[in-house]
Amino acid sequence: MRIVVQSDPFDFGAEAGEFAAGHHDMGAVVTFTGIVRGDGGLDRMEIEHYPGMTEKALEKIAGEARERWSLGDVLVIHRFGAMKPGEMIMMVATAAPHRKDAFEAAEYLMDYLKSRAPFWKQEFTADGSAWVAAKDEDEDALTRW
Amino acid sequence: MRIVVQSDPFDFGAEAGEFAAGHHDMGAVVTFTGIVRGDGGLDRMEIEHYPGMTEKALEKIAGEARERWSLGDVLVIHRFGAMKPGEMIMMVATAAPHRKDAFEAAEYLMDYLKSRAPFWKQEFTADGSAWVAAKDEDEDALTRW
Amino acid sequence: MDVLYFAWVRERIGLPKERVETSATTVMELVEELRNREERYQAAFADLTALRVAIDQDLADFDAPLAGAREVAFFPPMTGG
Amino acid sequence: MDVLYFAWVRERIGLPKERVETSATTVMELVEELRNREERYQAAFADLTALRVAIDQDLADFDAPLAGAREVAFFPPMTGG
Repeated sequence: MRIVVQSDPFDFGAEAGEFAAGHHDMGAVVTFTGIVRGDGGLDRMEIEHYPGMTEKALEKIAGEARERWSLGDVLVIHRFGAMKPGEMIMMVATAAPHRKDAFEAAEYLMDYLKSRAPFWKQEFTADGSAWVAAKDEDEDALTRW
Repeated sequence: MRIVVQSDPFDFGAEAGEFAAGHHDMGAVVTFTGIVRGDGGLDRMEIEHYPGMTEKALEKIAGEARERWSLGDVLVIHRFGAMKPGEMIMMVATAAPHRKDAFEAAEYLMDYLKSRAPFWKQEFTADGSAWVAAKDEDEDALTRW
Repeated sequence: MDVLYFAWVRERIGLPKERVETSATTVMELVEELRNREERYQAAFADLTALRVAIDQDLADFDAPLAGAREVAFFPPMTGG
Repeated sequence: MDVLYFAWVRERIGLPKERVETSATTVMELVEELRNREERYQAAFADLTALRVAIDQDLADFDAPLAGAREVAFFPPMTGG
Protein backbone atom coordinates (compact mmCIF):
# COMPACT_ATOMS: atom_id res chain seq x y z
CA MET A 1 0.00 0.00 0.00
CA ARG A 2 1.37 3.40 -0.96
CA ILE A 3 -0.21 6.78 -0.16
CA VAL A 4 1.36 9.86 -1.69
CA VAL A 5 0.32 13.48 -1.14
CA GLN A 6 2.39 15.95 -3.13
CA SER A 7 2.22 19.19 -5.08
CA ASP A 8 4.42 17.96 -7.92
CA PRO A 9 2.87 16.39 -11.01
CA PHE A 10 3.04 12.61 -11.18
CA ASP A 11 3.46 10.36 -14.22
CA PHE A 12 0.18 8.45 -14.39
CA GLY A 13 1.36 6.04 -17.09
CA ALA A 14 4.59 5.20 -15.27
CA GLU A 15 2.78 4.76 -11.95
CA ALA A 16 0.05 2.60 -13.48
CA GLY A 17 2.57 0.49 -15.36
CA GLU A 18 4.78 -0.03 -12.35
CA PHE A 19 1.80 -0.85 -10.12
CA ALA A 20 0.43 -3.45 -12.54
CA ALA A 21 3.85 -5.00 -13.19
CA GLY A 22 4.42 -5.51 -9.49
CA HIS A 23 1.41 -7.80 -9.09
CA HIS A 24 1.95 -11.04 -10.90
CA ASP A 25 -0.32 -13.00 -8.58
CA MET A 26 -3.20 -10.59 -9.03
CA GLY A 27 -5.37 -11.12 -12.11
CA ALA A 28 -6.98 -7.70 -12.15
CA VAL A 29 -5.71 -4.13 -11.87
CA VAL A 30 -8.03 -1.12 -11.98
CA THR A 31 -6.86 2.48 -12.10
CA PHE A 32 -8.75 5.73 -11.87
CA THR A 33 -7.27 9.11 -12.60
CA GLY A 34 -8.92 12.49 -12.17
CA ILE A 35 -7.98 15.24 -14.62
CA VAL A 36 -8.56 19.01 -14.42
CA ARG A 37 -11.23 19.79 -16.98
CA GLY A 38 -10.86 22.90 -19.06
CA ASP A 39 -14.54 23.66 -19.55
CA GLY A 40 -16.20 26.79 -18.18
CA GLY A 41 -13.18 28.93 -19.09
CA LEU A 42 -11.11 27.49 -16.26
CA ASP A 43 -7.64 29.00 -16.09
CA ARG A 44 -6.35 26.91 -13.20
CA MET A 45 -7.44 24.95 -10.15
CA GLU A 46 -5.89 25.23 -6.72
CA ILE A 47 -6.27 22.50 -4.16
CA GLU A 48 -5.86 23.24 -0.47
CA HIS A 49 -5.41 20.38 1.97
CA TYR A 50 -4.84 19.69 5.66
CA PRO A 51 -1.28 18.37 6.02
CA GLY A 52 -1.17 15.49 8.44
CA MET A 53 -4.88 14.77 8.41
CA THR A 54 -4.82 14.18 4.65
CA GLU A 55 -2.38 11.28 4.85
CA LYS A 56 -4.19 9.89 7.88
CA ALA A 57 -7.59 10.04 6.16
CA LEU A 58 -6.29 8.43 2.96
CA GLU A 59 -4.60 5.64 4.92
CA LYS A 60 -7.83 5.00 6.81
CA ILE A 61 -9.87 4.84 3.60
CA ALA A 62 -7.35 2.54 1.90
CA GLY A 63 -7.18 0.35 5.01
CA GLU A 64 -10.95 0.00 5.05
CA ALA A 65 -10.93 -1.02 1.39
CA ARG A 66 -8.34 -3.70 2.14
CA GLU A 67 -10.49 -5.09 4.94
CA ARG A 68 -13.56 -5.13 2.79
CA TRP A 69 -12.22 -6.66 -0.43
CA SER A 70 -9.61 -9.23 -1.27
CA LEU A 71 -6.89 -6.88 -2.49
CA GLY A 72 -3.24 -7.44 -3.21
CA ASP A 73 -2.31 -3.78 -3.18
CA VAL A 74 -3.61 -0.23 -3.18
CA LEU A 75 -2.02 2.98 -4.47
CA VAL A 76 -3.33 6.50 -3.88
CA ILE A 77 -1.61 9.63 -5.21
CA HIS A 78 -3.27 13.01 -4.65
CA ARG A 79 -1.85 16.41 -5.49
CA PHE A 80 -2.40 19.77 -3.87
CA GLY A 81 -1.51 23.27 -5.04
CA ALA A 82 -2.07 24.80 -8.48
CA MET A 83 -2.78 22.83 -11.64
CA LYS A 84 -3.85 23.64 -15.18
CA PRO A 85 -6.55 22.01 -17.33
CA GLY A 86 -5.33 18.65 -18.57
CA GLU A 87 -3.13 18.01 -15.53
CA MET A 88 -3.76 14.93 -13.43
CA ILE A 89 -5.16 15.73 -9.99
CA MET A 90 -4.98 12.27 -8.47
CA MET A 91 -5.06 8.56 -9.12
CA VAL A 92 -5.98 5.37 -7.33
CA ALA A 93 -5.00 1.84 -8.34
CA THR A 94 -6.19 -1.49 -6.96
CA ALA A 95 -4.87 -5.00 -7.59
CA ALA A 96 -7.00 -8.06 -6.81
CA PRO A 97 -7.26 -11.70 -7.81
CA HIS A 98 -10.66 -10.97 -9.39
CA ARG A 99 -11.99 -8.03 -11.37
CA LYS A 100 -15.09 -7.43 -9.24
CA ASP A 101 -12.96 -6.73 -6.16
CA ALA A 102 -10.58 -4.48 -8.07
CA PHE A 103 -13.44 -2.44 -9.56
CA GLU A 104 -15.49 -2.14 -6.39
CA ALA A 105 -12.51 -1.22 -4.23
CA ALA A 106 -11.44 1.50 -6.70
CA GLU A 107 -14.94 2.98 -6.70
CA TYR A 108 -15.08 2.82 -2.91
CA LEU A 109 -11.73 4.60 -2.65
CA MET A 110 -12.94 7.31 -5.00
CA ASP A 111 -16.28 7.79 -3.25
CA TYR A 112 -14.68 8.16 0.17
CA LEU A 113 -11.73 10.18 -1.03
CA LYS A 114 -14.15 12.71 -2.59
CA SER A 115 -16.04 13.41 0.63
CA ARG A 116 -13.83 12.28 3.50
CA ALA A 117 -10.29 13.32 2.64
CA PRO A 118 -9.53 16.96 3.53
CA PHE A 119 -9.04 18.53 0.11
CA TRP A 120 -10.77 21.69 -1.11
CA LYS A 121 -10.81 22.76 -4.74
CA GLN A 122 -10.84 26.37 -5.85
CA GLU A 123 -11.43 27.27 -9.49
CA PHE A 124 -9.86 30.32 -11.12
CA THR A 125 -11.27 31.90 -14.26
CA ALA A 126 -10.81 35.31 -15.88
CA ASP A 127 -13.74 36.46 -13.70
CA GLY A 128 -12.17 35.49 -10.40
CA SER A 129 -12.16 32.45 -8.15
CA ALA A 130 -14.72 30.22 -6.47
CA TRP A 131 -14.56 27.32 -4.05
CA VAL A 132 -16.02 24.17 -5.56
CA ALA A 133 -19.17 23.21 -3.64
CA ALA A 134 -19.54 19.62 -2.45
CA LYS A 135 -22.22 17.79 -4.42
CA ASP A 136 -25.12 16.04 -2.72
CA GLU A 137 -24.60 13.15 -5.13
CA ASP A 138 -21.06 12.67 -3.81
CA GLU A 139 -22.34 12.41 -0.25
CA ASP A 140 -25.16 10.14 -1.43
CA ALA A 141 -22.62 7.88 -3.17
CA LEU A 142 -21.36 6.78 0.25
CA THR A 143 -24.69 5.21 1.17
CA ARG A 144 -24.17 2.33 -1.24
CA TRP A 145 -21.22 0.95 0.74
CA MET B 1 -12.03 4.69 -30.17
CA ARG B 2 -9.24 2.19 -30.71
CA ILE B 3 -9.59 -1.60 -30.80
CA VAL B 4 -6.41 -3.65 -31.00
CA VAL B 5 -6.15 -7.45 -31.28
CA GLN B 6 -2.58 -8.70 -31.34
CA SER B 7 -0.30 -11.49 -30.16
CA ASP B 8 2.55 -9.15 -29.18
CA PRO B 9 2.80 -7.87 -25.61
CA PHE B 10 1.62 -4.31 -25.07
CA ASP B 11 2.98 -1.69 -22.67
CA PHE B 12 0.11 -1.11 -20.24
CA GLY B 13 1.71 1.90 -18.57
CA ALA B 14 2.52 3.61 -21.85
CA GLU B 15 -0.95 2.91 -23.25
CA ALA B 16 -2.69 4.09 -20.08
CA GLY B 17 -0.56 7.23 -19.91
CA GLU B 18 -1.09 8.11 -23.55
CA PHE B 19 -4.82 7.48 -23.31
CA ALA B 20 -5.23 9.70 -20.23
CA ALA B 21 -3.03 12.46 -21.64
CA GLY B 22 -5.09 12.64 -24.79
CA HIS B 23 -8.28 13.57 -22.92
CA HIS B 24 -7.97 17.00 -21.42
CA ASP B 25 -11.69 17.67 -21.56
CA MET B 26 -12.55 14.46 -19.75
CA GLY B 27 -12.34 14.57 -15.97
CA ALA B 28 -12.18 10.82 -15.40
CA VAL B 29 -10.16 7.97 -16.88
CA VAL B 30 -10.60 4.36 -15.75
CA THR B 31 -8.40 1.48 -16.87
CA PHE B 32 -8.66 -2.23 -16.30
CA THR B 33 -5.93 -4.69 -17.12
CA GLY B 34 -6.10 -8.47 -16.89
CA ILE B 35 -2.91 -10.31 -15.95
CA VAL B 36 -2.05 -14.02 -16.25
CA ARG B 37 -2.05 -15.39 -12.71
CA GLY B 38 0.64 -17.84 -11.75
CA ASP B 39 -1.32 -19.81 -9.19
CA GLY B 40 -2.18 -23.50 -9.64
CA GLY B 41 1.24 -24.22 -11.10
CA LEU B 42 0.42 -22.51 -14.39
CA ASP B 43 3.26 -22.66 -16.86
CA ARG B 44 1.60 -20.65 -19.61
CA MET B 45 -1.75 -19.65 -21.04
CA GLU B 46 -2.69 -19.79 -24.69
CA ILE B 47 -5.55 -17.78 -26.07
CA GLU B 48 -7.27 -18.78 -29.27
CA HIS B 49 -9.52 -16.31 -31.06
CA TYR B 50 -11.67 -15.95 -34.17
CA PRO B 51 -9.90 -13.49 -36.46
CA GLY B 52 -12.38 -11.12 -38.04
CA MET B 53 -15.19 -11.83 -35.61
CA THR B 54 -13.04 -10.75 -32.66
CA GLU B 55 -12.54 -7.22 -33.92
CA LYS B 56 -16.19 -7.01 -34.98
CA ALA B 57 -17.44 -8.17 -31.56
CA LEU B 58 -15.14 -5.77 -29.67
CA GLU B 59 -16.20 -2.84 -31.86
CA LYS B 60 -19.84 -3.69 -31.24
CA ILE B 61 -19.35 -3.87 -27.45
CA ALA B 62 -17.38 -0.61 -27.39
CA GLY B 63 -19.98 1.07 -29.62
CA GLU B 64 -22.76 -0.01 -27.27
CA ALA B 65 -20.86 1.42 -24.31
CA ARG B 66 -20.51 4.74 -26.13
CA GLU B 67 -24.24 4.86 -26.78
CA ARG B 68 -25.06 4.05 -23.21
CA TRP B 69 -22.68 6.36 -21.35
CA SER B 70 -21.30 9.80 -21.98
CA LEU B 71 -17.79 8.80 -23.03
CA GLY B 72 -15.02 10.76 -24.66
CA ASP B 73 -13.06 7.73 -25.75
CA VAL B 74 -12.65 3.99 -25.41
CA LEU B 75 -9.57 1.79 -25.83
CA VAL B 76 -9.55 -2.01 -25.95
CA ILE B 77 -6.38 -4.07 -26.39
CA HIS B 78 -6.64 -7.87 -26.27
CA ARG B 79 -3.88 -10.36 -26.96
CA PHE B 80 -4.04 -13.87 -28.32
CA GLY B 81 -1.41 -16.62 -28.42
CA ALA B 82 0.89 -17.77 -25.64
CA MET B 83 1.64 -15.80 -22.48
CA LYS B 84 3.38 -16.46 -19.18
CA PRO B 85 2.23 -15.67 -15.62
CA GLY B 86 2.60 -11.95 -14.98
CA GLU B 87 2.03 -10.97 -18.61
CA MET B 88 -0.84 -8.64 -19.43
CA ILE B 89 -3.65 -10.35 -21.33
CA MET B 90 -5.73 -7.31 -22.16
CA MET B 91 -6.75 -3.83 -21.11
CA VAL B 92 -9.66 -1.48 -21.49
CA ALA B 93 -9.67 2.25 -20.85
CA THR B 94 -12.55 4.71 -20.73
CA ALA B 95 -12.55 8.50 -20.59
CA ALA B 96 -15.63 10.43 -19.47
CA PRO B 97 -16.53 13.82 -18.04
CA HIS B 98 -17.65 12.13 -14.80
CA ARG B 99 -16.27 9.19 -12.84
CA LYS B 100 -19.51 7.22 -12.66
CA ASP B 101 -19.68 6.94 -16.45
CA ALA B 102 -16.02 6.00 -16.76
CA PHE B 103 -16.32 3.26 -14.11
CA GLU B 104 -19.61 1.81 -15.33
CA ALA B 105 -18.54 1.77 -18.96
CA ALA B 106 -15.27 0.00 -18.09
CA GLU B 107 -17.15 -2.65 -16.10
CA TYR B 108 -19.66 -3.06 -18.92
CA LEU B 109 -16.84 -3.50 -21.45
CA MET B 110 -15.23 -6.14 -19.24
CA ASP B 111 -18.46 -8.03 -18.59
CA TYR B 112 -19.34 -8.23 -22.29
CA LEU B 113 -15.81 -8.85 -23.44
CA LYS B 114 -15.60 -11.85 -21.08
CA SER B 115 -18.64 -13.61 -22.50
CA ARG B 116 -19.29 -12.14 -25.94
CA ALA B 117 -15.91 -11.70 -27.62
CA PRO B 118 -14.59 -14.89 -29.27
CA PHE B 119 -11.56 -15.69 -27.12
CA TRP B 120 -10.85 -19.06 -25.55
CA LYS B 121 -8.25 -19.60 -22.85
CA GLN B 122 -6.25 -22.79 -22.47
CA GLU B 123 -4.08 -23.34 -19.40
CA PHE B 124 -0.87 -25.36 -19.51
CA THR B 125 0.68 -26.91 -16.41
CA ALA B 126 3.23 -29.68 -15.91
CA ASP B 127 0.26 -32.09 -15.92
CA GLY B 128 -1.05 -31.06 -19.33
CA SER B 129 -3.52 -28.57 -20.67
CA ALA B 130 -7.16 -27.67 -20.07
CA TRP B 131 -9.61 -25.26 -21.67
CA VAL B 132 -10.84 -22.70 -19.17
CA ALA B 133 -14.57 -23.22 -18.57
CA ALA B 134 -16.87 -20.22 -18.78
CA LYS B 135 -18.19 -19.25 -15.36
CA ASP B 136 -21.89 -18.94 -14.65
CA GLU B 137 -21.12 -15.77 -12.72
CA ASP B 138 -19.65 -14.20 -15.86
CA GLU B 139 -22.83 -14.90 -17.79
CA ASP B 140 -24.89 -13.69 -14.83
CA ALA B 141 -22.88 -10.46 -14.74
CA LEU B 142 -24.52 -9.44 -18.02
CA THR B 143 -27.98 -9.33 -16.46
CA ARG B 144 -27.20 -6.17 -14.54
CA TRP B 145 -26.85 -4.08 -17.68
CA MET C 1 -20.24 -22.63 -46.97
CA ASP C 2 -17.23 -22.45 -44.66
CA VAL C 3 -17.66 -24.13 -41.30
CA LEU C 4 -15.18 -23.13 -38.58
CA TYR C 5 -14.40 -24.79 -35.26
CA PHE C 6 -12.63 -23.29 -32.27
CA ALA C 7 -11.11 -24.46 -28.97
CA TRP C 8 -12.17 -27.96 -27.91
CA VAL C 9 -14.71 -28.19 -30.74
CA ARG C 10 -11.77 -27.80 -33.14
CA GLU C 11 -9.81 -30.41 -31.20
CA ARG C 12 -12.64 -32.95 -31.16
CA ILE C 13 -13.38 -32.56 -34.86
CA GLY C 14 -9.69 -32.43 -35.68
CA LEU C 15 -9.67 -29.46 -38.00
CA PRO C 16 -10.17 -25.71 -37.76
CA LYS C 17 -12.18 -25.15 -40.91
CA GLU C 18 -13.83 -27.06 -43.73
CA ARG C 19 -15.92 -26.40 -46.80
CA VAL C 20 -19.38 -27.95 -46.44
CA GLU C 21 -21.89 -28.34 -49.26
CA THR C 22 -25.27 -28.46 -47.62
CA SER C 23 -28.93 -27.86 -48.22
CA ALA C 24 -29.56 -27.28 -44.48
CA THR C 25 -31.88 -24.33 -43.95
CA THR C 26 -31.09 -23.79 -40.25
CA VAL C 27 -28.06 -24.19 -37.98
CA MET C 28 -29.79 -27.12 -36.30
CA GLU C 29 -30.21 -28.93 -39.63
CA LEU C 30 -26.50 -28.36 -40.33
CA VAL C 31 -25.63 -29.79 -36.90
CA GLU C 32 -27.75 -32.88 -37.65
CA GLU C 33 -25.98 -33.37 -41.00
CA LEU C 34 -22.57 -33.10 -39.35
CA ARG C 35 -23.54 -35.44 -36.50
CA ASN C 36 -24.49 -38.09 -39.06
CA ARG C 37 -21.08 -37.95 -40.69
CA GLU C 38 -18.67 -39.43 -38.17
CA GLU C 39 -18.24 -40.06 -34.51
CA ARG C 40 -15.89 -37.14 -33.96
CA TYR C 41 -18.74 -34.81 -35.02
CA GLN C 42 -21.11 -36.59 -32.65
CA ALA C 43 -18.57 -36.07 -29.85
CA ALA C 44 -18.22 -32.38 -30.68
CA PHE C 45 -21.96 -31.74 -30.97
CA ALA C 46 -23.07 -34.04 -28.12
CA ASP C 47 -24.26 -31.23 -25.83
CA LEU C 48 -25.50 -28.17 -27.65
CA THR C 49 -25.98 -26.24 -24.40
CA ALA C 50 -22.17 -26.26 -24.17
CA LEU C 51 -21.83 -24.76 -27.65
CA ARG C 52 -22.23 -21.38 -29.25
CA VAL C 53 -22.69 -20.60 -32.92
CA ALA C 54 -21.92 -17.59 -35.09
CA ILE C 55 -23.25 -16.93 -38.58
CA ASP C 56 -21.05 -14.66 -40.65
CA GLN C 57 -19.24 -13.64 -37.45
CA ASP C 58 -22.35 -12.67 -35.49
CA LEU C 59 -23.60 -14.75 -32.56
CA ALA C 60 -26.76 -16.63 -33.52
CA ASP C 61 -29.22 -19.20 -32.19
CA PHE C 62 -29.32 -22.84 -33.25
CA ASP C 63 -32.69 -22.31 -34.92
CA ALA C 64 -31.39 -19.38 -36.99
CA PRO C 65 -31.83 -19.64 -40.78
CA LEU C 66 -28.75 -20.27 -42.91
CA ALA C 67 -30.05 -18.55 -46.05
CA GLY C 68 -27.19 -16.55 -47.57
CA ALA C 69 -24.70 -17.53 -44.86
CA ARG C 70 -21.10 -17.75 -46.06
CA GLU C 71 -19.47 -18.73 -42.77
CA VAL C 72 -20.76 -20.68 -39.78
CA ALA C 73 -18.64 -21.19 -36.67
CA PHE C 74 -19.06 -23.49 -33.69
CA PHE C 75 -17.26 -22.98 -30.38
CA PRO C 76 -17.58 -23.26 -26.59
CA PRO C 77 -18.73 -20.31 -24.46
CA MET C 78 -16.13 -17.56 -24.68
CA THR C 79 -13.56 -16.97 -21.96
CA GLY C 80 -11.92 -13.67 -22.84
CA GLY C 81 -10.77 -10.84 -20.61
CA MET D 1 -5.32 24.45 21.77
CA ASP D 2 -4.57 25.07 18.09
CA VAL D 3 -7.58 25.98 15.97
CA LEU D 4 -7.17 25.61 12.21
CA TYR D 5 -9.30 26.97 9.38
CA PHE D 6 -9.36 25.83 5.75
CA ALA D 7 -10.77 27.00 2.42
CA TRP D 8 -13.47 29.71 2.71
CA VAL D 9 -13.55 29.37 6.51
CA ARG D 10 -9.90 30.42 6.51
CA GLU D 11 -10.69 33.27 4.13
CA ARG D 12 -13.61 34.58 6.20
CA ILE D 13 -11.70 34.45 9.46
CA GLY D 14 -8.58 35.79 7.79
CA LEU D 15 -6.02 33.38 9.16
CA PRO D 16 -5.15 29.69 8.81
CA LYS D 17 -4.40 28.90 12.42
CA GLU D 18 -4.49 30.43 15.88
CA ARG D 19 -3.81 29.48 19.46
CA VAL D 20 -7.00 29.58 21.53
CA GLU D 21 -7.13 29.41 25.32
CA THR D 22 -10.54 28.04 26.15
CA SER D 23 -12.50 26.23 28.80
CA ALA D 24 -15.04 24.97 26.23
CA THR D 25 -15.88 21.33 26.85
CA THR D 26 -17.43 20.62 23.43
CA VAL D 27 -16.87 21.79 19.85
CA MET D 28 -20.19 23.63 20.02
CA GLU D 29 -19.08 25.58 23.07
CA LEU D 30 -15.88 26.52 21.27
CA VAL D 31 -17.89 27.70 18.27
CA GLU D 32 -20.04 29.88 20.55
CA GLU D 33 -16.93 31.41 22.12
CA LEU D 34 -15.48 32.21 18.71
CA ARG D 35 -18.78 33.60 17.42
CA ASN D 36 -18.82 36.05 20.35
CA ARG D 37 -15.41 37.39 19.46
CA GLU D 38 -15.83 39.28 16.21
CA GLU D 39 -18.05 39.54 13.21
CA ARG D 40 -15.67 37.61 10.95
CA TYR D 41 -16.14 34.59 13.21
CA GLN D 42 -19.90 35.04 13.08
CA ALA D 43 -19.66 35.09 9.28
CA ALA D 44 -17.56 31.94 9.21
CA PHE D 45 -19.75 30.02 11.66
CA ALA D 46 -23.12 31.34 10.45
CA ASP D 47 -24.35 28.02 9.04
CA LEU D 48 -22.95 24.98 10.81
CA THR D 49 -24.59 22.59 8.33
CA ALA D 50 -22.09 23.98 5.79
CA LEU D 51 -19.16 23.20 8.08
CA ARG D 52 -17.21 20.15 9.11
CA VAL D 53 -14.98 19.77 12.14
CA ALA D 54 -11.99 17.57 12.94
CA ILE D 55 -10.51 16.95 16.40
CA ASP D 56 -6.86 15.94 16.34
CA GLN D 57 -7.20 15.24 12.59
CA ASP D 58 -10.22 12.92 12.86
CA LEU D 59 -13.66 14.00 11.64
CA ALA D 60 -15.96 14.69 14.59
CA ASP D 61 -19.43 16.01 15.44
CA PHE D 62 -20.17 19.46 16.82
CA ASP D 63 -21.29 17.96 20.11
CA ALA D 64 -18.04 16.01 20.52
CA PRO D 65 -16.10 16.62 23.77
CA LEU D 66 -12.86 18.61 23.58
CA ALA D 67 -11.17 16.98 26.59
CA GLY D 68 -7.52 16.40 25.74
CA ALA D 69 -7.83 17.84 22.22
CA ARG D 70 -4.67 19.50 20.94
CA GLU D 71 -5.93 20.56 17.51
CA VAL D 72 -9.42 21.47 16.27
CA ALA D 73 -10.04 22.29 12.60
CA PHE D 74 -13.04 23.85 10.87
CA PHE D 75 -13.63 23.62 7.13
CA PRO D 76 -16.31 23.23 4.44
CA PRO D 77 -17.35 19.80 3.10
CA MET D 78 -14.39 18.24 1.30
CA THR D 79 -14.07 18.26 -2.47
CA GLY D 80 -11.19 15.96 -3.27
CA GLY D 81 -10.75 13.48 -6.09
